[in-house]
Amino acid sequence: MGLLSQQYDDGNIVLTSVEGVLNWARLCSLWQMSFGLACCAIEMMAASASHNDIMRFGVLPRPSPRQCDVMIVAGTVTLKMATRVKRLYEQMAEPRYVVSMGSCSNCGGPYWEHGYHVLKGVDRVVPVDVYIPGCPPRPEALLEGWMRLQEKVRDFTIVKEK
Amino acid sequence: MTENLDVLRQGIASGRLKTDELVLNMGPQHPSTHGVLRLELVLDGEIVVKIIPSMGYLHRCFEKHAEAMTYPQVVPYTDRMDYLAAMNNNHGYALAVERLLGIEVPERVEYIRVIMAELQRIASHLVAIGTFGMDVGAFTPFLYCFRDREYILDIFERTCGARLLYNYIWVGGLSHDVHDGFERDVADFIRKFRPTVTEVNNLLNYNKIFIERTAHVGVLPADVAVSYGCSGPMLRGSGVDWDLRRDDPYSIYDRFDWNVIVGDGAAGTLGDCWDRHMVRVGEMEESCRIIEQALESFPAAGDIAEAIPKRIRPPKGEIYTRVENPRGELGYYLISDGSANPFRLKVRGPSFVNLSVIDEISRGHLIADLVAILGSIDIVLGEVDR
Amino acid sequence: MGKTHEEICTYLSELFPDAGLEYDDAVPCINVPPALIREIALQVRDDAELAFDTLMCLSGVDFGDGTLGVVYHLDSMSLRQKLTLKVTIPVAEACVPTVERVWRIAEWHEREAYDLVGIVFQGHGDLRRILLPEDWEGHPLRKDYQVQEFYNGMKVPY
Amino acid sequence: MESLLQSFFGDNILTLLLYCSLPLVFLLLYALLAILGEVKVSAWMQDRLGPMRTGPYGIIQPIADVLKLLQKEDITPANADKFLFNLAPYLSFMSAYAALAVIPFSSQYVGADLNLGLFYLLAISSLNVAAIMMAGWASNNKYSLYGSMRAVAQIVSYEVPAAMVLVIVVMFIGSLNLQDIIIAQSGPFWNWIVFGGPKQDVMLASGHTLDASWTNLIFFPLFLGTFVMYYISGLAETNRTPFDIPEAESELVSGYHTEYSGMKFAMFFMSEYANMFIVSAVTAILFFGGWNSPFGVYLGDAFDAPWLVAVEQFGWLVLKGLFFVFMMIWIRWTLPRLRVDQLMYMCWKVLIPFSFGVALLVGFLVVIL
Repeated sequence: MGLLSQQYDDGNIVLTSVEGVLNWARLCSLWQMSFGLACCAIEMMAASASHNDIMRFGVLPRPSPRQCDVMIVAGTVTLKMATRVKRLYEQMAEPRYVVSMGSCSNCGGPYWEHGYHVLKGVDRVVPVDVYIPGCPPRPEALLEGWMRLQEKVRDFTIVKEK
Repeated sequence: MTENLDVLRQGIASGRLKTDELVLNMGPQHPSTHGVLRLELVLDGEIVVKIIPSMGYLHRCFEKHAEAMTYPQVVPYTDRMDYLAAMNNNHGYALAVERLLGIEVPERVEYIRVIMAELQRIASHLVAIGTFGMDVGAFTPFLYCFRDREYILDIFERTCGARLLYNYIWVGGLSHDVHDGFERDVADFIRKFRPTVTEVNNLLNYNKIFIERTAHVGVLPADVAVSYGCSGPMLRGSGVDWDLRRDDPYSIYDRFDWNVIVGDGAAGTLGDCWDRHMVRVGEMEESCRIIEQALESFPAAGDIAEAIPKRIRPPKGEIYTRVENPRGELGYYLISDGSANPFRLKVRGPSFVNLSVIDEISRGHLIADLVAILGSIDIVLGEVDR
Repeated sequence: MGKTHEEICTYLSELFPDAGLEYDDAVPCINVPPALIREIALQVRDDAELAFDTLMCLSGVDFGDGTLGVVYHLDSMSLRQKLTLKVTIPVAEACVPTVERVWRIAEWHEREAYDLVGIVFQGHGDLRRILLPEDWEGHPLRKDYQVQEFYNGMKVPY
Repeated sequence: MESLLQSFFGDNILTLLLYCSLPLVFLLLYALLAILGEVKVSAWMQDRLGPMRTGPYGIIQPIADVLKLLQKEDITPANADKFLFNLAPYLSFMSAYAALAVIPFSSQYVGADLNLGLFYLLAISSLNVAAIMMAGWASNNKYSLYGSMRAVAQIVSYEVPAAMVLVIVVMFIGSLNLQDIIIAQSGPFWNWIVFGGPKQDVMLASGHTLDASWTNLIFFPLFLGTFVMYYISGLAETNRTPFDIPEAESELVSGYHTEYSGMKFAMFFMSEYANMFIVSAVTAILFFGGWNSPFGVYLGDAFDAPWLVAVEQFGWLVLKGLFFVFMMIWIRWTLPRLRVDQLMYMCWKVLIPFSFGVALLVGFLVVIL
C-alpha cells in the first residue's frame, strides 16, 4: 500500500522526518470502530462519554470497518462470533490496529475453564497490538492502553534494521 | 403520517406496485443492535416483512459454569449476565440460595441491598434512555445520561471498589459494609439527579421529532405481551399494572410507599415505544423515592456478615425465585442435590423473553422504526445469550 | 393468594382422571406424563379457576440418572397463583409435545432446551439451535457432555 | 482580482488557473475549520472537551486526520463496479467545487459572473445526487444501496421547495445574477432581503434600477418564512440532522459511503462540508446581504483602500456563511432524526405548498406595489 509497506536501507534525514510526520498523523487520528461485544463495551462507552472523553486523543467512532484504524475488541469473543471478528478485521483498511480490551478477549477471562463456547483469547484469530487487563478494565485503563498504542505507532519505522 | 405508508401498503397488496423482497443482514456488528444481536430482515423496500433474530454470539455458558462452581463462586458470573444491572442479578441469586438454605439476613443488609438495587436500576435506565435516544438519532442525551450514571458508579466504587461488575451482594450478606458517608453520598446524588430528568425530558422526551418517531410505533397489545411473557417496562408500557416488587414482594420492598408506573398512551397508542420509554423515565423517579425512604429508616449499625454461612450446602430441593430487574422479571430456577455446587441453575432472563416479541411487533414497520423498537425493548445481550 | 399446588393437583385430577397426575410435596410441583402436557397446559391456561396466563420459565434439566426433565413454571397474573409442572422422560426417547402454541414465549424456551439439553419438542415449528452455532456437536448441559476439541479450526478447550 | 493576477503573471492560462483554484484553497481551509468546528462544538454541547492533544487545544486535529486518511489503504471491494466506485467521490467533490464558481466572495471576486448564476447553482448542486447514486450502486452493498436510494429521494424532493424559494427572491429582485442580488441589498442590514429588501432605489450591476421604498417592510414576515423554508431544504439537501436519513448511523451503518476508505471517503466527507458551506453562503447571499457589511460602511472606505473593502466583504460573507454552518452543527447535536415518510411529508405536504403560497403572495405584492 505504498510508502508504509516499503523498507529502506538507509534512514536519511528526509525519510525519517517524513516518517515522523506520518506517524504523528496516524497516532493523532486513530479512528475507532464502534463495536462492542459484552460488559467491556459499556466501559468503552463510558470512556467516550463526558467524564473520560477518549475523543481528546483525536478518536472518532466510525460505524463502518472500512473507515476505522483501530478495532477495540471489548468483551468476550465466542466461537460463533470469532469468525465475524476476523472478517471485520479483514474489512478494515491498512494500517490497522487491534486493542484487546479485558480479560475475556485477552485469554478467555473467567470463562477460560468451563466456557465451552468462548474463544480463549482473540489473538487466536486476529493479531493484537495492545492488551488491556481487567474485568472490565476501567476507562482510565483504556486510555492508558490507547497511549501505549500511540507509542507503538510513534515507534513504527520504514527504515530497515541494521 | 402513517397514511402515506398505508397508501404504499395498499399499492403493494393490490399488486399495482411490483416489488421484490430483499434480505438484509443486520448485525452482529451493527451500531444499533446493542451488542452482538443479529437480525435477518426480510424487507419489502424499507418495510419489514419478517425478522429472524439469531443470537448466541455472546453465549458464555453461564449455566455450565454454575454447575461447575460452588454457590458463592457463581455470584461473579451472575454479574456478567446483565452487565448493566449487576446488583439486581446478584440480589436475585442471593435470594434464591438464601430461600433454599432458609436463612434470614439482617435488617441492615436488606436496606443496603434495596438501596443498591434501586441505584442500579436508575443507572441501567439511564443507559437505556441514552441509547434509545441514540437509536433515533439524538446523540447528546446519551452523553448526559452517561454523565449522571458516573455519579452512581462513583458510589458503588467507594463501597465495593468496582465500577461495573460488583460481586457485592453475597449469599447471606454483602462483600463489604458501605463506606463512611454512604448515606450522604446517596442523598447528594438524588438531589443532583432530579434536575437531569427534567433536562432529558426537555431535550429528548417531549421533543416533537422524538414523539413523532416513537409514538404509534411498535405497539404491543397487553394480551400479546402477557402471552409472550414480557415483563418489566415492556409489560408496564402496554398498560399492565404488574411489578414484582409489589406483586410478589421480596426483600423489604413492601415497607416503602411508591407507585408502579404504567404506560398510558399519552402521545400515541397504548404500548408503543414512547410508552415504554416513559415508563423507564418515570421509574427513575420512583426509585429515587424508594431510596429516600430507605435512607430515612436506614439502620445505622450492624454486622453485615453475620448471616453469611461458613459452608453453603443447601439441602436437596429446588426453587424458582424471581426479582424485578430493570428489564423485567429475572428468574433463577435452582436445583440443589445437597452438594456444594448447584445441580442445575437455569436463568430466565428478561431480555431474552422480551426480545422474542420483536418479530411480532415490527412487521409492517420501516427499518427506522425497527431500530426504535429494538431500542425500546432495551436488551442486554449478555443476558439474552447468557 | 390463590390455590396451593395440592389443591390444583386435586382439581386437575378430577378433570383428567386417567392421567395419573402426581403431586410432589418436596418441591412442590405436579408431575405430568409427557404425552398429556399439551392438554394440561391448555387446560390450566384457559380454565377460569386456574388462568395461568404466563409461562415464566421453561427449563430443560438433565437429572443425571438417565432421565431428562422439562419444568414449566407458570404464573397467573389475575389470580396471583403459581404452578410448577414437571415432565420426566428417559434420555433414550427425549421427546415432549410442544406448548409453543399455548404460550408464545415457549417457542424460544423450547429451542433453548433443545439446544442445551437436547430435548426434542414434538410439533415445534422451528426447532433449531438458538444459542450455539448450527454445526455444534452435543448438548452442553447434559451431565455426560464432552467438549469438542476443535470448532471451525479454533481450539475449544483452553 | 483577475486584473491583479494579470498584472503579476500576464494574460495567459496560468492566470486563469490560479484564478480558478482560489475557491479550492478556500474550500480546503474551510473544510479543516468546519471539521474541527464540528468536533469542538459537539464536545462543548456535551460537556466534553473534544480533541485536546493534537496541537494546542487540538486545533490541528483535522490536519492529522487528512494526513492519516492519505496513508490509508484504498479499498475497492471485489464485487464493486470499479469504474463508478472510483468516479463517485470525485464527482461528488467536483459538484461542490463547481458550485463555488458563481458564489460572489466580494464585489471584486466571483469565479464566473453568470447572469444565470442561481440557475447554474441549482443545476450543478444536483450533480451530487448522481455521485451518491453511483456510490451506492457501485459499492454492491445493501446498506449503501439503501442509503443512496434514500439520499436520492430526499435530495430530489427538496430541490423543489429550494428552487421555489429561489424563484421568490428572483421575482422580487428581478435578476438571477448573484452579484445583482447582493448589490440590491447594499447599505445597512435593514436592506437585507430577510428584512423586506432594499428600502430605496438601487442600481443593479446589469444597469437595471430596482425601485424600492419603505413599503417593502411588509415583505418582512414573508421573507422570514422563506428563509426558514430555504434553510430547512438546505439542511435536507446536505443530509444533515434531522434529515441525515441517508447516512443514519443507527440504521444504515454509514449509508452510501459504507464501503469507502481512505481518501475517497475523505472526498465525500469534504464535499458534505463544502455543500454545507454552499447552502449557508447562498442563505447569506439571498437573505442576509451576502458580502454586504451589516453597518453599510467599510473600514476600507475610511482609509481609501479598495483592497481592504474587498477583504472586508470577503470576511463578511465567510462570517455569515460560517454562522449558518454553526447553526447546522448546533441543530445536528440537538435533534433526533426524522423517518423517511415524515421527511417526505415535510417536503411535499408542508414546504412545497407553503413555498408556492408565498410565491403567489410575493408575486402579487410585487405587482401591486
